[in-house]
Amino acid sequence: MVTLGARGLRVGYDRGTVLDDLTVDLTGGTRWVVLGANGSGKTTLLSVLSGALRPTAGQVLRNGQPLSYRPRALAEHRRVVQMVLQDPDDQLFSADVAADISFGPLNLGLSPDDALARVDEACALLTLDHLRDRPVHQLSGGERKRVAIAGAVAMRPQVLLLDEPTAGLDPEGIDDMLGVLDRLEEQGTTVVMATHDVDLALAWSTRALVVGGGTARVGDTTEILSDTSVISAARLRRPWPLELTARLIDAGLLPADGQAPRTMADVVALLDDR
Amino acid sequence: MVTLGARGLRVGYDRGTVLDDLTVDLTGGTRWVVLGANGSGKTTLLSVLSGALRPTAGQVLRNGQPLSYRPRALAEHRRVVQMVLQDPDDQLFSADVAADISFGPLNLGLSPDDALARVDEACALLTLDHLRDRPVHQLSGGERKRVAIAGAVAMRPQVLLLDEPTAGLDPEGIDDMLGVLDRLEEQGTTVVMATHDVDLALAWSTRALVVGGGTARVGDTTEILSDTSVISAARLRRPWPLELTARLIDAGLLPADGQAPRTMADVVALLDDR
Amino acid sequence: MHQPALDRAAWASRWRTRNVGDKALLSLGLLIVAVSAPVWPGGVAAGAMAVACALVWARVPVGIWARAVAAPTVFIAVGVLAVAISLDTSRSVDAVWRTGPIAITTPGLVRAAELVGRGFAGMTAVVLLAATTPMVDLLTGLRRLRIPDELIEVAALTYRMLFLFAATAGSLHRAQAARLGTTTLSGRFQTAGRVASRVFVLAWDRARRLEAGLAGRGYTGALRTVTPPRPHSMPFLIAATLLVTATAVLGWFPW
Amino acid sequence: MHIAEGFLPPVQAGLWFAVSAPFVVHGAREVVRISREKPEARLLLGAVGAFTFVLSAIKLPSVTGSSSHPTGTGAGAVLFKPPVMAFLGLVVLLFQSLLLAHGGLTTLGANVFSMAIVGPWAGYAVYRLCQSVRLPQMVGVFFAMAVANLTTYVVTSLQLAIAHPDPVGGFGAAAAKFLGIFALTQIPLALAEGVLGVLLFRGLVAI
Repeated sequence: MVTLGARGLRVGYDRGTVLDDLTVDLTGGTRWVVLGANGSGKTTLLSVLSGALRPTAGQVLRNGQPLSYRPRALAEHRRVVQMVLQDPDDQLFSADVAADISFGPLNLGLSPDDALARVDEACALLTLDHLRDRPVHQLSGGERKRVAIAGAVAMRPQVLLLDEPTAGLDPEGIDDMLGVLDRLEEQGTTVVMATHDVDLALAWSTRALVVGGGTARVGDTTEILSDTSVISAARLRRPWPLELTARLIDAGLLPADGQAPRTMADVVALLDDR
Repeated sequence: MVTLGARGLRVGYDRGTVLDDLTVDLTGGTRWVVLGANGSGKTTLLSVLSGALRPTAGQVLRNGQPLSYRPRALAEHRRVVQMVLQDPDDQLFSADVAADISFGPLNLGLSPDDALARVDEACALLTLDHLRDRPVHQLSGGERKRVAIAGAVAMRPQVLLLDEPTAGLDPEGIDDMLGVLDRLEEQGTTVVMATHDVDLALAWSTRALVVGGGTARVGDTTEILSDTSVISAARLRRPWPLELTARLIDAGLLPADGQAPRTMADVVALLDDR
Repeated sequence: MHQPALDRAAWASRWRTRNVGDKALLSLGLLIVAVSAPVWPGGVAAGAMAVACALVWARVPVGIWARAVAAPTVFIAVGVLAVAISLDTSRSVDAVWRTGPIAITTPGLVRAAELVGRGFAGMTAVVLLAATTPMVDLLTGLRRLRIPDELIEVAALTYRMLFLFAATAGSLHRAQAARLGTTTLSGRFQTAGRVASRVFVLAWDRARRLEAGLAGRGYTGALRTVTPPRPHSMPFLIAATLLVTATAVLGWFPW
Repeated sequence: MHIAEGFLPPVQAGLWFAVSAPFVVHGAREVVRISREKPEARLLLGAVGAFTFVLSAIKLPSVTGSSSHPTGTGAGAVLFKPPVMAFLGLVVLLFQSLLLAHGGLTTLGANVFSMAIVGPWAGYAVYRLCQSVRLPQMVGVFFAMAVANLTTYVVTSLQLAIAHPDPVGGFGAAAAKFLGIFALTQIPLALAEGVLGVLLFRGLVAI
């Protein structure tokens, strides 16, 4: 398994510093969220981890080794780590779906047949089969997001960095997206998702990285999101299951030593147990 | 007060009909949400109501009168009804914040001095004063959204149609946006917000219009969002306070005849009362 | 694209509220001295004055100023190199240094040195204006010169949209690089070409959507806006005139 | 590469303004005419101007690894005709000099002449020539882009040679020198821009 990390990372100069002396280690889980307010540097961090953006200072670590920016080392990194941008229009540039997805596999040096097999595989995983011959500009926003992810998945990365994959999706679209991420995880891919949906983060991820004010905190998602000092420093809010139980504990309606709930079912169970 | 409505509205693009024989009446409140899944026609409906998009069939009604598409009638309509698009870059044409906001007031025929007064007023309302000397390309997405809304607010519309004003905003940004909407409402503006955030819709609005499958349902927000048949037909989900209380009632933990909660405080109060 | 250093400096400038004409008088006055007076002492004086005005008077942050002049300085150096060398196949002149037909002569070096001074002075004079005046203000200023509104509007829209398209082009390029689209020469060509065509299509689309967005705001054909008045400052005008005149006198005076 | 600020004697700088003026005025009139006929054309022209600026900022792939940029005016000339490009080229050059300090204000006339007038016209002429002898469209696009690029640099070299005649060999030697330095290294880049143009237009046809 591949682990990513960063040591003394700094991006930007003078008044425009986004990340400042950031040291993190993404170990201990395969469902990661990167949380933070707008402008906290979530996207920047993912770009740096993916190798797309070179930090002003500091290093990206892969399996503990600093990433080199020589073309060959970078290409090697990109075989392992893929990033999907928030806006698929920043990423898709071919006329039709299948052509776009095949771009990466062909660049890996695969034969056209093998590349097509990768396209089939990615389309199946992302449930895009019915869309593969459609021009990209005819697709809806959610469909384009899936195509952009398919283009990254077709490279069979071990780590997939997703920037706000659920932004702009409706409830059904979010469920579909989480289903896709479940399937990816079953295949052994580590998924790192930047988001500011704290409810989703609590329900989906096991590990969280919170960025804000130039620094970062890493830990178990439930623990991190229960910590009001982290939450308020990062200008986030507590997910509703945690906020609700905290308020119920304050009101004496729940004992203070219960298990922190992650989903609605957990909340119902907590109240039922009482 | 101005009321908007539609009679037998039908909008078709080449790829299919988005709205089909839609008849609605936006009466009975000043905090409206338009809810629906992606592709259900929320944006199309707002565009039609704003006069920007001419329906294939049917009529837009303002105070019960059908809207005419003659230039003068349309200009009159736009003095009263303004729409803010989801992507602010579709609406901002000047890199200078104040200059861009002054565009609408000048088109109303105001003198430069009066237009500048409107710019000041809109900047104060949207808390944009500190951004006036920054170029639009230096602003964040949330800040651009506020500038786009200021451009509409400077025309002093009686109805403001907002397409996904909270999309892409972090929790603090959403709170700021809701604060802006509160101030607008205090000034007597009817705010209509398209969203697919059902939790937000429940907490903020009093009236809801749900579109999906070509038709629409209008009513009190809590009632509409409690109705599982409407919710599932529109491919939405129930807001968590309603879902949670429903599950607690099923589990026998709450009586079935309680008041439907809209916010977290309501939920805590319900559980406390029991 | 990163916001260019000059654009960043201009919007944050202490001189932002100054009248564009006032600032243009100072910068363009120094520019004229820089390119037309004898390079010593005129050009050097104009350059020194432009640097001092930018850093001391307008207080452009030194770091941003240095970033802004770094790239053009390289261009000046390359251009000067070309002037410094002479082609001399007949080997007839006294050369300081030669290899094959390429020779470096004393007159050539003198001209090159002159050009360094003139080029740097002229560039810093332009930078003085560019680092204190955002493009939108300059374009608004051009309206005064009776340039048709249509032309100003097209230029202003170009300015607004180039940042959008540059950001998209940068993202597209990085995304393709991430999918190993730039590891070979042919890959780099394919990627550059497709990024260009994609940006073109998105540009077209953006123009269409902006048209729809503006229609709702009452657009009927003119992109009229108002900007706060920026009155002339008599003290500034006097100081600028004195500085430019002093530089010119210094520059042309037969020392 | 544009002629930097201060690289032209004042008289020559003024003369290049005079030479460029009629073309730019003609193009500007055309832009005003189009804008008055169709108000929405302003938005489109602004988008095209921004696209041209961005295109000129894209790095041309090169074998040596040195970084160079396309002029981008050949594509514009084929799509929008040279007069419009004369005006949009002026806007792009003005922005380059004031946003990037690339080029200059007193040298604007000379740079407009090479990049916004001669380049687009030469590219457009070659494109029409290819059309008239019924060569495939992409062949025409290739030559239009390559010729627009190359002529721009040839003119720039000649302008510099006039301004800085060689102390030994005069104008002729200076022209040979500047052409040698710029135009010869520019030939591979002109070919590269031609290829880029073909890929650009192929992408447009596909989409």
